[in-house]
Amino acid sequence: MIGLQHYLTLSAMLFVLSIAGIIINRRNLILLLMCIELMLLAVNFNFIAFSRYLGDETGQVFVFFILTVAAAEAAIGLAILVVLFRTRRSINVEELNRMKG
Amino acid sequence: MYSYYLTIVLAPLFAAIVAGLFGYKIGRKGAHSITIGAVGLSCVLSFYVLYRMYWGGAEPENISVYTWAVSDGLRMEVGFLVDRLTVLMMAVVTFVSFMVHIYTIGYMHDDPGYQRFFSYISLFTFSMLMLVMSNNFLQLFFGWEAVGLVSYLLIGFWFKRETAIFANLKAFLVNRVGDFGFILGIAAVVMFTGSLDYATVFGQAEEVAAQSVEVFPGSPWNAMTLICILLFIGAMGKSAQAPLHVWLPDSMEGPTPISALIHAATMVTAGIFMVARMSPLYEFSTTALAVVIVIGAITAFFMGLLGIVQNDIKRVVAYSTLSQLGYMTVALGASAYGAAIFHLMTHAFFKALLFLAAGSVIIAMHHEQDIRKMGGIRKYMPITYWTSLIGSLALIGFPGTAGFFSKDLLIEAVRDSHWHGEGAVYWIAYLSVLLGVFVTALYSFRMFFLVFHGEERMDKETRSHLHETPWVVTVPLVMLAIPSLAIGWFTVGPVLFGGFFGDAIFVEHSRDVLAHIGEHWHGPMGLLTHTWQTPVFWLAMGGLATAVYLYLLRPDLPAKIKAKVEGLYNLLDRKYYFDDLYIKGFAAWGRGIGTALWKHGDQFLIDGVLVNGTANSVGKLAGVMRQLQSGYLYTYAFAMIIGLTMFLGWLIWFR
Amino acid sequence: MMDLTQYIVAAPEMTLLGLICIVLVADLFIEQERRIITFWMALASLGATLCILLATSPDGRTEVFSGSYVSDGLSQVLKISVTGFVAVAFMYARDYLRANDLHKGEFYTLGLFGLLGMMIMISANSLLTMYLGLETLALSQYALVAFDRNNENSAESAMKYFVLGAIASGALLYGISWVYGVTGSIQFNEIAAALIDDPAMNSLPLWFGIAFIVVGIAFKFGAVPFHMWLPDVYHGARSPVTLYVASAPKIAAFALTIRILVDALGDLHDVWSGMIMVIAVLSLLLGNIVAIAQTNIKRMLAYSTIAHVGFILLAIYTGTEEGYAAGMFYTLTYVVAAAGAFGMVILLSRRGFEAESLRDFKGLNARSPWFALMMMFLMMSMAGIPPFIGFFGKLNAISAVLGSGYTGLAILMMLASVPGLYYYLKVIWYMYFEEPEDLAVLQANTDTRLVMSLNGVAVLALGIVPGWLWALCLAVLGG
Amino acid sequence: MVDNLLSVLIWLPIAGGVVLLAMGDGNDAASARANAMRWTALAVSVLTFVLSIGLYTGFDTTTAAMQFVERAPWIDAIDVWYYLGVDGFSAPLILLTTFITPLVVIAGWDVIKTRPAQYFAAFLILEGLMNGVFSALDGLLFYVFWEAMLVPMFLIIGVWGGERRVYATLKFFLYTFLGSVLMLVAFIYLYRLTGSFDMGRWMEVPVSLTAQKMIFIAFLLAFAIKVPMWPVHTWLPDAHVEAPTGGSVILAAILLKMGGYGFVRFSLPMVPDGSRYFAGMMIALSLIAVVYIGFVALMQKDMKKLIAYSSIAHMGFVTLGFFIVWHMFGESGAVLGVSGGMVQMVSHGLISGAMFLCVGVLYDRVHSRQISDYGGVANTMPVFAAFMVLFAMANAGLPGTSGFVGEFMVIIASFKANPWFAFFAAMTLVLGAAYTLWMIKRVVYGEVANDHVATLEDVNRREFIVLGILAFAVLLVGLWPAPLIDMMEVTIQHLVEQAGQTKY
Repeated sequence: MIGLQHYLTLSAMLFVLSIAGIIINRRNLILLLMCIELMLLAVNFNFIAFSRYLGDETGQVFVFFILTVAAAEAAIGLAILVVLFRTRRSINVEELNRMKG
Repeated sequence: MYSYYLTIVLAPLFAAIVAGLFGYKIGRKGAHSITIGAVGLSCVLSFYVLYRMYWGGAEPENISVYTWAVSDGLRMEVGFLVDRLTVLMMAVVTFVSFMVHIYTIGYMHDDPGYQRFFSYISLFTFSMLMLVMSNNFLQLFFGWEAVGLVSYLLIGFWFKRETAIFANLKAFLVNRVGDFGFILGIAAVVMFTGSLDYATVFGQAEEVAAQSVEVFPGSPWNAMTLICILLFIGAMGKSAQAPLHVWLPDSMEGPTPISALIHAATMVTAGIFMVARMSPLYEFSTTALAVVIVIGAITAFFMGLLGIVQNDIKRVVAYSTLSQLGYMTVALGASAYGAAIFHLMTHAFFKALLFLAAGSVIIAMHHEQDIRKMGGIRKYMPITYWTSLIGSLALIGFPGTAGFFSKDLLIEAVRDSHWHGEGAVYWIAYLSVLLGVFVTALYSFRMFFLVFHGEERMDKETRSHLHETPWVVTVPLVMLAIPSLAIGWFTVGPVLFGGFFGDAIFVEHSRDVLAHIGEHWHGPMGLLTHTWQTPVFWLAMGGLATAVYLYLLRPDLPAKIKAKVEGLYNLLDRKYYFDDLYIKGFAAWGRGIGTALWKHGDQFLIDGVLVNGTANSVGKLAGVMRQLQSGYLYTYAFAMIIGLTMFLGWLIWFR
Repeated sequence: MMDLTQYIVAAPEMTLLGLICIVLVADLFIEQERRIITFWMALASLGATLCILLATSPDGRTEVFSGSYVSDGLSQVLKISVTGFVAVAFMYARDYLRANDLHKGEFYTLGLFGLLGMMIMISANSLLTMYLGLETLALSQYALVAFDRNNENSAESAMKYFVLGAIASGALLYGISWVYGVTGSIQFNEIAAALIDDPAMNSLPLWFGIAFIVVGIAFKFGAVPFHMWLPDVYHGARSPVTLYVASAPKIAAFALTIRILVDALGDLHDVWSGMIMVIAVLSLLLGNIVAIAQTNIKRMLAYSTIAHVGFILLAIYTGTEEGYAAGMFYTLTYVVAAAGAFGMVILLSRRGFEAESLRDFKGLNARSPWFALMMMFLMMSMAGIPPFIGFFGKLNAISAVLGSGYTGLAILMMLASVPGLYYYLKVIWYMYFEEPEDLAVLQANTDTRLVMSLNGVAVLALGIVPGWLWALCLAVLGG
Repeated sequence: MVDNLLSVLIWLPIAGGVVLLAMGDGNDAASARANAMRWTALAVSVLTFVLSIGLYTGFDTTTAAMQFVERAPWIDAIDVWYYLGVDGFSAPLILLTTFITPLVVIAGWDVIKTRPAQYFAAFLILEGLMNGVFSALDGLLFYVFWEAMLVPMFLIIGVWGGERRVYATLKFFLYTFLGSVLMLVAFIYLYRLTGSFDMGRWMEVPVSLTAQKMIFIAFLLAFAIKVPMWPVHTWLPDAHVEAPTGGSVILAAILLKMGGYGFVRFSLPMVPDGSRYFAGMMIALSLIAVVYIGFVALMQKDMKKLIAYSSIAHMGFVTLGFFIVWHMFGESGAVLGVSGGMVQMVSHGLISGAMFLCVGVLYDRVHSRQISDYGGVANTMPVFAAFMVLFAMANAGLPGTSGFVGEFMVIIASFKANPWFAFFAAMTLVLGAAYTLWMIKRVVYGEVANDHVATLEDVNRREFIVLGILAFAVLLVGLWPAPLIDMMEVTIQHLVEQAGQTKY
């Protein structure tokens, strides 16, 4: 029987995975954006699991909002990526250190 | 009488201010007129007060002028105590000062700082009068330091001379060492009596003497001993007692009138005066008196020895002054305060005379002071010669002169001061003053003969200009020669044995040596006729004879003796190495400590390591910590995750 | 049940939204050389919002939209402040943008959208509303930071901001999901009530969620170690954007903290306070120390912001009403000074020249004594020297901390402000003690100068009469 | 009589300063506009002084209660009042402030070439703030003035100072700020305890011994740095050396006094038990200041540094006088010590101010503060030399000058406390004379040392007036300190009672 804790564990793994992706990935910015999406999905997973568990639909409503916001976020992220590429001719994470200290 | 006292004190001050601030407006004549007028006025009034007090039978007066401050129940006042001790000092101070003022017209004739000089010496007169007329410790200290200030200014009067400004700094600092003790003594007085007023303090002397204080843990000191010794340290500074004597010979860098007035007749005797004034305290501490007498004895003898090897005419007189001050101090220690003050008075006259005579010679010699370059001046300067002779005879205590009476009786008092026991203290004191008589005669006449007799060793140029000095110089000489010669005759009886001082000086009955001597007193003539029986006379004559032999009959001998006892000579020539100890020792150590504390303590440790060190390490830390901000996204994200992990860890383990 | 009166409570936000749309559309039809009209329209929108805000002043607390939205004294005061600060930011920005060929309508519309997000955050009474407000603000800010499309630094900092912001909001959401899962509610007062009803909920899963939420809050404030974005964003963004980012959103972050940590999780003070304390102390130390090493004034001010956040968080850490009030007071007064300081950076810049190095302040006193004086006021206020307002912020914060018995923290707060003082003094040093390197005349217009002057004088004037503001903060947080 | 006299004394100069700033900066020191500013500054400062005389004439010396009290609510929410008043401690210091400021204005008359308006404005504002420090009776108000005062001083040193001015002024500001931050914590602690910033309440409220110790340490840091006491004194020589003459004068004459004032206004009455606990340490530090600093001063090559170090040594007497109270509690002597400390503060204000002005006179001519660059100044500047010797003597504590009064009283009182205290304290007689007069020897006396000295001109009328007024004041206080001491006596008795009580 698959219970709440399995969902939560899966979502936690997804979450950790996404974070690991952000930290470990040193090449492509696009990957970062994907990791962020993954993180939000982990959250959604959690919400739905809890919603189902609590028998309360608020969580699912929340998920809809998150999805919407995630879309907007992705749009902005990509837009920034484009701007970055326009000025830098690169979307390499390792080259993104003009400002430091 | 109040207005008289005020006038006596304030007239010189007023003159000093006028001459000092408006010297250029009133000119030389104006400056000397006003100061001489003021000091003359003081002098006349002082003698009037003396007359009233002594012949008129006026009672001592204790007057408060104004309240300086009151705090914590401690009244700090400015006021006058005019009793028989005071009036004597006032008369001596104003008289000598008056003479010196007149003399200065001649001595400083060509000096550009003429007005300044008059201002200073008038200021000095004011300060000295404040000192002697004070009725409390505060004002005493004021006068004490004020005379020190004027002395400082006057020693450095020719401030372009490196030696002069060295000497005045030295004089001030050495005096300050004395004052260090003095102010602690005053503090001790206040601690035990709660008052600064003489009358109140003296009134409680007995109770204070019964108390003790633990200066070092476990060793209680008698309170009175502590007070007296501390106060005496002040006197040692001001009256140039060994080992604080080093400033006085150097102070001869000042103009000669100053040497006469300040460094012979008046200021240096302040210590003597002070101890006499504090006799109601000293009488309660035999320990302190023992200290006084030993210090005095050492000074009297050993400083006299130094006079023998000096070649600077003024320095010889200066060492003689040191020695004579030692005599006075010994008298104080023997509880013969009257004898000390009496010697102070006669010494003031003849020592001022000797200095002024020396100054007269110096003027004539165009400011040459080395006695090896003089000789045979007698025929050029008869008045100076004769007055010098009188002064020298008085100094060695030649029978009949003022010095004879004072010194002879002083030594007699020491001899009789058996209460010090027959131990070391007594013999040190007695032998020192006895042998000192020989030494005094020797150095006095060594100088006298080298200057006035023998071959003329000066260069031609100087010789051609040698002549007697003008009347402004010679008149004071004569005026001072008269008391030097004669004052002993008619004052010795009343002052020493006639109860002259009344209540001003207190001597515990069993120690009252003067009273003891007074029982056999048959007038000055009696003393004179018995003088052949005393060792003092023969020692003085011996000294005189030695001087005659060495410097008149066999002038080649001194150099040979010198060669024989070179070690001793060097010891004397280097003044027992006191200057080396102070200058290369204490002063250099002081500077070394200062440098060390400054460079290592302040600059390196406090400022370098602690203050700037902290600041710099914060700066360095900032430089290191900013490296955390690497600029890489993954570092940033990683930091966030570390933070998150930290939270979670905290929750799991610490909640 | 459909009560129309509840819309009145949200009237300012709705008005603002409507006006934004109008500005957005109108801007399309305005030619570039008359872009100033957009500015005035944006300002007018702010004015209108402010009027409605004032007109709908609430008496006490009103919850609407099924309890998702709240209006109370706190929201009223904070909304007025954020509106005001956005207006100030616009006024400072205008001339700069025109001079640098950046004068586009988007700046204002994005700014207004950000304001809308902030207002929603301030009035949020549920985690969902809060999240939406937060994202509205965050997305606007990402775009604003990347606003100068030709600037490498802007793009880079926007990217950093975006990625880190997304992680933070992901963490926040994750935390929210846990809180929701444990308490079964996303409304603040319901969460609080649920926690009281069932103390068993107060357990590790909930704490787990709270930890993630605190990450989100800390990020918004820029507290160590969630501060990394802050120096780079302040540095990389164009100065008006920095000004915008540095001012009003701090107030929104404060609202976020109060709403979630106090309104919802107030009873769990001993759970979250430890975390807040740690990040606050770290912020205090790191901010003050690293700022010393900065040569770029925007970066320096960024680190100084981090240090100030430490103060705000420590005030909140106390968990007392006085502490919250002190935090609010501190936030508001700090934002005044920060706005002024960045305003000064803008004022000194001109076409093709960004006055962002500390060196550019050299000899300002010789160039313009008045503005040097104003800048000195601002710096002194930030350093917490009386009688400037920043001092009273510090005073109240320390007083609150001490009042809760944390003497050691109070001492630490004060000691940390000593190195802090150094870099503020460095600005004054450059302005007053050095000769100018750049002799160009200041180009700002009269009204910008006026705003600057008002801003500078305000930190002094507020410092002379700080009582009313403090009373206000106490009143709105006193419940 | 002016109503609200204290407020006027605070705000009149500040208003004057603001007016000067508003008049703008001609930047040309020779212009008529700059001249108008100078006269304005002088007029304001002199007017302030004239008004402050009312503080003396209207002062009731028979009560320890606060006088000229003004009280108005300021920040209701935290019970902060605009609460002013003076007693025997503050009134003399306010008078000192108002007395020194016009002199500083005159001293900077045509010496300051850059931005004269800002210079004079800074001094006027500083004056107002300093008066505020001395008259504030509300803890927070006090703190506001105390800190605000740093800003103009920071600028004075930084803008018009010497070569290493930035280092010096930053050190000054950071150091003093470091000191006062903990004081603020202590203030707030007391506020939390009493619910009020009223200093009177703070003096009455019982505080536990541990808290008293902590508060004392906090106060100590603030006041010791300000005084400054060894070993937190190193900012002072730097600040003095780099400050312009006027800045040095104000710094030495008044700013340092705030530390001493803080001890008698805060430490002793508010935390008597804490103060008593640390009294031994304080006495030790004071004596170290006298002896250690005396030696350090001896070796200084820079005149201003020398005087700065001598200031530290002299301020050692102040703290010594304050902290021997408990050795004599219940007997006479305690009041004498505190009284001596207070007199020493006023006197040091006059003397060190005068000494710095003297150095300033030389510096304006030769542009060097090194002792070795001088020698034989008396030859070319006789009048100046007379002044300098007078002030040097006062610095060395010669009786008849103000420098003696406080030292004398403190030595006498400390002897009663413990003869060894007096022993070390009295070493200043030797050391003080040594470093001061050695400097005089090298600077004033001797042959003309070089061409600079040979071409020196004697003091002009402006300098003569300033030095003359100070000389008069130094002698007046030295010859008749009774009015000054009477002003403080009752207040000090009250303080000694307060310091002797146990309040935990």
